[in-house]
Amino acid sequence: MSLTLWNPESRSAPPRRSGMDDPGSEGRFGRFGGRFVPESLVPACEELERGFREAWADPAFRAALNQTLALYAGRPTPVTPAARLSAELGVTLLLKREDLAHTGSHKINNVIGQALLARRMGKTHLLAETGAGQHGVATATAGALLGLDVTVFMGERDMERQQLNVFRMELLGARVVGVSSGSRTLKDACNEALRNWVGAVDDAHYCIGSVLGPHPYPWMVREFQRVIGEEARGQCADLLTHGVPDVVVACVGGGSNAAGVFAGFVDTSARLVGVEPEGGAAVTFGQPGVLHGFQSYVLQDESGQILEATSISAGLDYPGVGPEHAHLADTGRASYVTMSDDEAVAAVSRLARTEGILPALESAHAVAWVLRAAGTADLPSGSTVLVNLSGRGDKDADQLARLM
Amino acid sequence: MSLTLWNPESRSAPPRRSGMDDPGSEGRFGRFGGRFVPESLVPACEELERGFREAWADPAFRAALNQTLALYAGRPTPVTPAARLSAELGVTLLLKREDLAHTGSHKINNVIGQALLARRMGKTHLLAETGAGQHGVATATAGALLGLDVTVFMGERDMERQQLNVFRMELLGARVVGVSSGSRTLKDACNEALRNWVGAVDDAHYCIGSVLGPHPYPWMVREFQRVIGEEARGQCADLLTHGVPDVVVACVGGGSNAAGVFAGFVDTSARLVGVEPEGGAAVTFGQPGVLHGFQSYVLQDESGQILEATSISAGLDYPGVGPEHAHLADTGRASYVTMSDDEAVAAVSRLARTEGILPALESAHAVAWVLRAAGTADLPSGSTVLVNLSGRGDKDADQLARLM
Amino acid sequence: MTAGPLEAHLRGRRDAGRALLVPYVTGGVTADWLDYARAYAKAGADAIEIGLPFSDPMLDGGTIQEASDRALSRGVTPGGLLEELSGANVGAPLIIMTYGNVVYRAGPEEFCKRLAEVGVAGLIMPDVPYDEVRGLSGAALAAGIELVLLAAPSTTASRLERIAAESRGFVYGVTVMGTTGERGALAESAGSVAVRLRELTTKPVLMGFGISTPAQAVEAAAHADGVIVASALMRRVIEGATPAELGADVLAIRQALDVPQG
Amino acid sequence: MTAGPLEAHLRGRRDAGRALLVPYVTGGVTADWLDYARAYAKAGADAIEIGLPFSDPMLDGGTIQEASDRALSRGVTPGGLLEELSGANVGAPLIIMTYGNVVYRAGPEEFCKRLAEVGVAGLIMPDVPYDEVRGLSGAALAAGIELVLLAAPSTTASRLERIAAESRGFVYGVTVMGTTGERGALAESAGSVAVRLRELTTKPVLMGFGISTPAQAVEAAAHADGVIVASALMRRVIEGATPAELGADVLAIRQALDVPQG
Ligand SMILES: Cc1ncc(COP(=O)(O)O)c(C=O)c1O
Ligand SMILES: Cc1ncc(COP(=O)(O)O)c(C=O)c1O
Repeated sequence: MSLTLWNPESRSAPPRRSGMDDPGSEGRFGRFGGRFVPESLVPACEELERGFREAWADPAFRAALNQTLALYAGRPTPVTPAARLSAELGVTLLLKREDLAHTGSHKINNVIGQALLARRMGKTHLLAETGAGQHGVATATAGALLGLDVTVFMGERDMERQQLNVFRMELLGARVVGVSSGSRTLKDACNEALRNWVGAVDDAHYCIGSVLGPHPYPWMVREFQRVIGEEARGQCADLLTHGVPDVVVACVGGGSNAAGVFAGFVDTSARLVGVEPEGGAAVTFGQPGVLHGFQSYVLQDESGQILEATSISAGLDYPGVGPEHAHLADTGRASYVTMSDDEAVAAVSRLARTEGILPALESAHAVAWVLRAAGTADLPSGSTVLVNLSGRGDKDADQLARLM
Repeated sequence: MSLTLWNPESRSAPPRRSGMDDPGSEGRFGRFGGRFVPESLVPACEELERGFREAWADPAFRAALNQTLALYAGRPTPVTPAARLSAELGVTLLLKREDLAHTGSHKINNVIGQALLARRMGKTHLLAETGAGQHGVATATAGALLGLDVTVFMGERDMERQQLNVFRMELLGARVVGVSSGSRTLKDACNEALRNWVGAVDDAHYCIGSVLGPHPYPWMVREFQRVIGEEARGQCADLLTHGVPDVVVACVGGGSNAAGVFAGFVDTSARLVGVEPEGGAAVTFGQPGVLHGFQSYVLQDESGQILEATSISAGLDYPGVGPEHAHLADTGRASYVTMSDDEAVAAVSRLARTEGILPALESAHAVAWVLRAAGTADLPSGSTVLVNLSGRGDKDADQLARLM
Repeated sequence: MTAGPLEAHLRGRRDAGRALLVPYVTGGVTADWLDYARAYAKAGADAIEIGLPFSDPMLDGGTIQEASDRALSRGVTPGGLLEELSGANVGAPLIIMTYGNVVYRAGPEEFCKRLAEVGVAGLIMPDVPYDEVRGLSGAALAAGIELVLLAAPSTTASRLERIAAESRGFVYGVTVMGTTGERGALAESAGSVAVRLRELTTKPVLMGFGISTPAQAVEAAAHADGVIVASALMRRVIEGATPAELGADVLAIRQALDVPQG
Repeated sequence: MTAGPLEAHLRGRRDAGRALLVPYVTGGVTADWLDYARAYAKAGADAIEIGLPFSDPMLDGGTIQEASDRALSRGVTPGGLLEELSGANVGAPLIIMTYGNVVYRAGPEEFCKRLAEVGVAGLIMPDVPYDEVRGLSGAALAAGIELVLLAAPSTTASRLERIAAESRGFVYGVTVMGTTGERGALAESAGSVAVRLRELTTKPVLMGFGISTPAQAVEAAAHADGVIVASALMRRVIEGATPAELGADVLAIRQALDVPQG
């Protein structure tokens, strides 16, 4: 059966400059994206798109966002040359340090953007889904900062596994609602958040945690994460003789940290590599489909039932992938590879010992690719490679201690 | 019995400019400080003092340190205006965000300085004591970064209570040695580290975690932490109409974060307030004494046996205090107050809910003082106050969850 | 566009003064699920909505989620359920309700063709709104499947106009800003959605979501052409009620609707 | 400065050709701890070092740490132990070993006066090196207490000179870069510390740290005027050996030292 979900030629789309631009009013990235939500939510998505377009064009909003990122969230995060590991691998390895951002990962960039936007749009409440709890904690944080109520939906199985993050969200004043349907994990939390949003659109903004969901989310979240790539672009220019690294690599769960860093380099000669977890590799092993409001590659069975992702890293445990990544894979502008759980764990340990940096298990997938590729045709000796270190590993220490 | 341990008039000391300067070759802060170590260690302390004086005067060393702090540790850390809490309290509250520094607290500033110095002095090994594990993790981090072996001494009781930090240190490649003597906590770990240093001075640098220990440590560690105060001074100048806050407040365990931030404001009109934990308040409840190589206020019984400190926050659980703080208390340039465990816990929760920042329990003591003092004569409405938020509270979530 | 057979059938009955009743059953919820559909038909259903279960039913409340989970854990597949429909002779026009991914996975052309083969008349996809459905309408048209669109209380006037114009079979008016699921009282929004739609189209307008009792059905049908009843029935199925008992439930609603109103 | 009584006593014996032996006991380690001291004296100790236990004995290895912990958990205090010494008539000059804080807490003047009152001759503070001891020497001098300084293998020539000049009673040569505690073999550094000190002073030079066996005592005394033996004895005390047994241990060392050396 061949799929012809979308014919880009037949639609009016804004001109593309680089492949990571405005996806137009229909939120299309090639044959992916769109707005697959119940009719009840369409007006909310349209309102959000309008709100975002206005805010994004408003220097005052940009200034407030930039100021909050700088004074509150700790931006810019540095780019760290990984001297000892570089020497061991024979390549120049740079690390974009999102692990140093407030709450410990790049997630904060997005939630601050969305929370400021929600406030501007007169919303008083934030809804969010969370898997391991990272995005939930980030949303609870942004809610506390701006005085917005926060409700976080979390699968009951995840709540059991991540009790500490539940406590953390509650400490930040958020209400955590357990989701008992389906596999009782992240994808079910997304469903539940969407269901809840339907009944609360007037006051509530649904704060999605990655480049997922109906238009304008994949685009908006990428724009809020673009700061990673823009900072890194300038920092690489300072650090590297050639200004631009040969390769830019990032882990891909939903794909927001990868989208953010790729956006800074998509118009350069840098190769872009997205690293999926073997157990949740939607680009690599998925088929085109529709989930949570968008068309993209999705892990699913023969009859279209969504499969559970099973990665060691909770933050990559998602059966879909942001539609723009599906498109970047289609066009070949970015390539997507998979790493195993064992490779990720080994990468945590290697980076900890050589550089004193404990990466999140998610981010360790990107490091793992460098460890595997260095010295091969994929990353020849002498290459320069920028890894987006999306988060810190403190959250994973418990799990790693049980594993190692 | 009156104590006349020291008569400052009788000694040659360098001229004091501000009260936080070079303590001279004998390491004296008024009647406190000194170098109370076994004769075997005196040459090592002298070598270290020489090494530090040379390095500190060497622009190349300063440049390497500054570069590492910037590119690796995430400096400068921002000063965040705490808008919502300020409004609630009627004062202008600024937070110096050491919680955003690599490894989650100000401890990294000091260990990077000492590790660079140790390498410069030809040492191949770092020794460190740790209580809850924060300084141990920081030292393990700096060791991994620079390729130095690290041995961390940790009381066996603390190892049981902080298994995750033990794992973290080991992941970073450090050897953690359990200490079974005495109360099997931090002070015993210090003893053991000093004992071990005696046998390893040629190759090993003892990396002390606060403004404690024999000269030159209290001075050197303060200098490595001075960056906090210097950054904050400039940042306050940008943020505040009067340039300088009315009060600068920090928690005091050994006193390094407080010393670091005070150093930036000691020559200004700012009042300096150090906040001790009720159960470990050496300045407030201690008597002059000698512990771990220096003279200062120490919690002790009638016959000079050292008492165990018992604070809810492991990082403040130390029966002594840096000698310079004892001196600042003597001269009145800084004042020292105590906060209870309950006040600290309440402050964690208040800051989390109003600003989306989960402070370390240690740092929460400083926040707690602001909560108590705001609107009183200690901190009248309309005042500006800078809190040094020395670290993040993720490490405490487990403990808080059990308490709350 | 001329009316398809489903729309013609419903128009005919509506124009004859009958309040339309479309009860729902989740395909595969039990081994004898088709008997529920047959019982509905016997009790006077004007059409029957059959849900093809999807793992991630974004617009469904707890009852239909549970029914879907039961069906999926029985190992049913969309293909297998459609196979069961083939020649089942339920006794009323059938409308398939399923989420977009089930359709896309099979391929819209193939899926619609297969629906037609097994005798299905209409298709509802709750997560494929007006804007996105356009990519599918060609396939549905080619296969003779009437694609039913939903209109919600939040739908703007201009959208409502287009939805009313492009929906086929009937227009599905969502009573409430929320998911499927029983509610104590009919949402206030129900009436206005119906009224707004009726002003725009002569197509049958059926209201659904949260219609649980005969009284609520009557209330919802007041400004519309009929009702869709789902969760209230599926709760009974989950509780173990037999096809005969469900038939009685539907009959009760049928009879309430048939009482001449005011 | 003229020699004090302790120094004079030790000089006298040394000059008579005797290798000096100073055994150690932790005050209060057992209820009958003074009997160990008496047994030492009877076995031929030239002086006896008595440890006043401190909670944080930075320069002590495991054995003396444990002895201190035992004494402290028996509830002893420095004041109480000194009280016990008063009039105890041990039979040899007594030297108190304790950490700086015990002295500072009491006040150096008061502490030294009290030592003198209870018949103590000397004082050793392992964590108060030459540079810091100056603040205390006035108090000691005034009370007639001889303040013994330590010299380590790492001590530089110029410091060694000053230490040799200012130490009173004797000079305590530390054999090894390490803590107190038994060791399998005498450190190589032991000899050179002794030789360097002997070149600088005619004061008695006693070596201590890690001297565990009669043979090690003989070896250590070869270049010095005598030895201090501590951990090896305290291990026996902790194991439960009686004062008589400890007396025998000290006697064995005494006898080995008394054998005329090559
Ligand atoms: C540290 C970290 N990295 C990566 C991810 C994956 O998300 P994304 O692919 O959207 O960057 C997560 C999600 O929780 C995360 O916490
Ligand atoms: C976050 C934090 N703050 C404060 C302290 C106390 O140390 P100091 O008083 O030296 O700043 C610690 C010690 O571990 C700490 O981890």
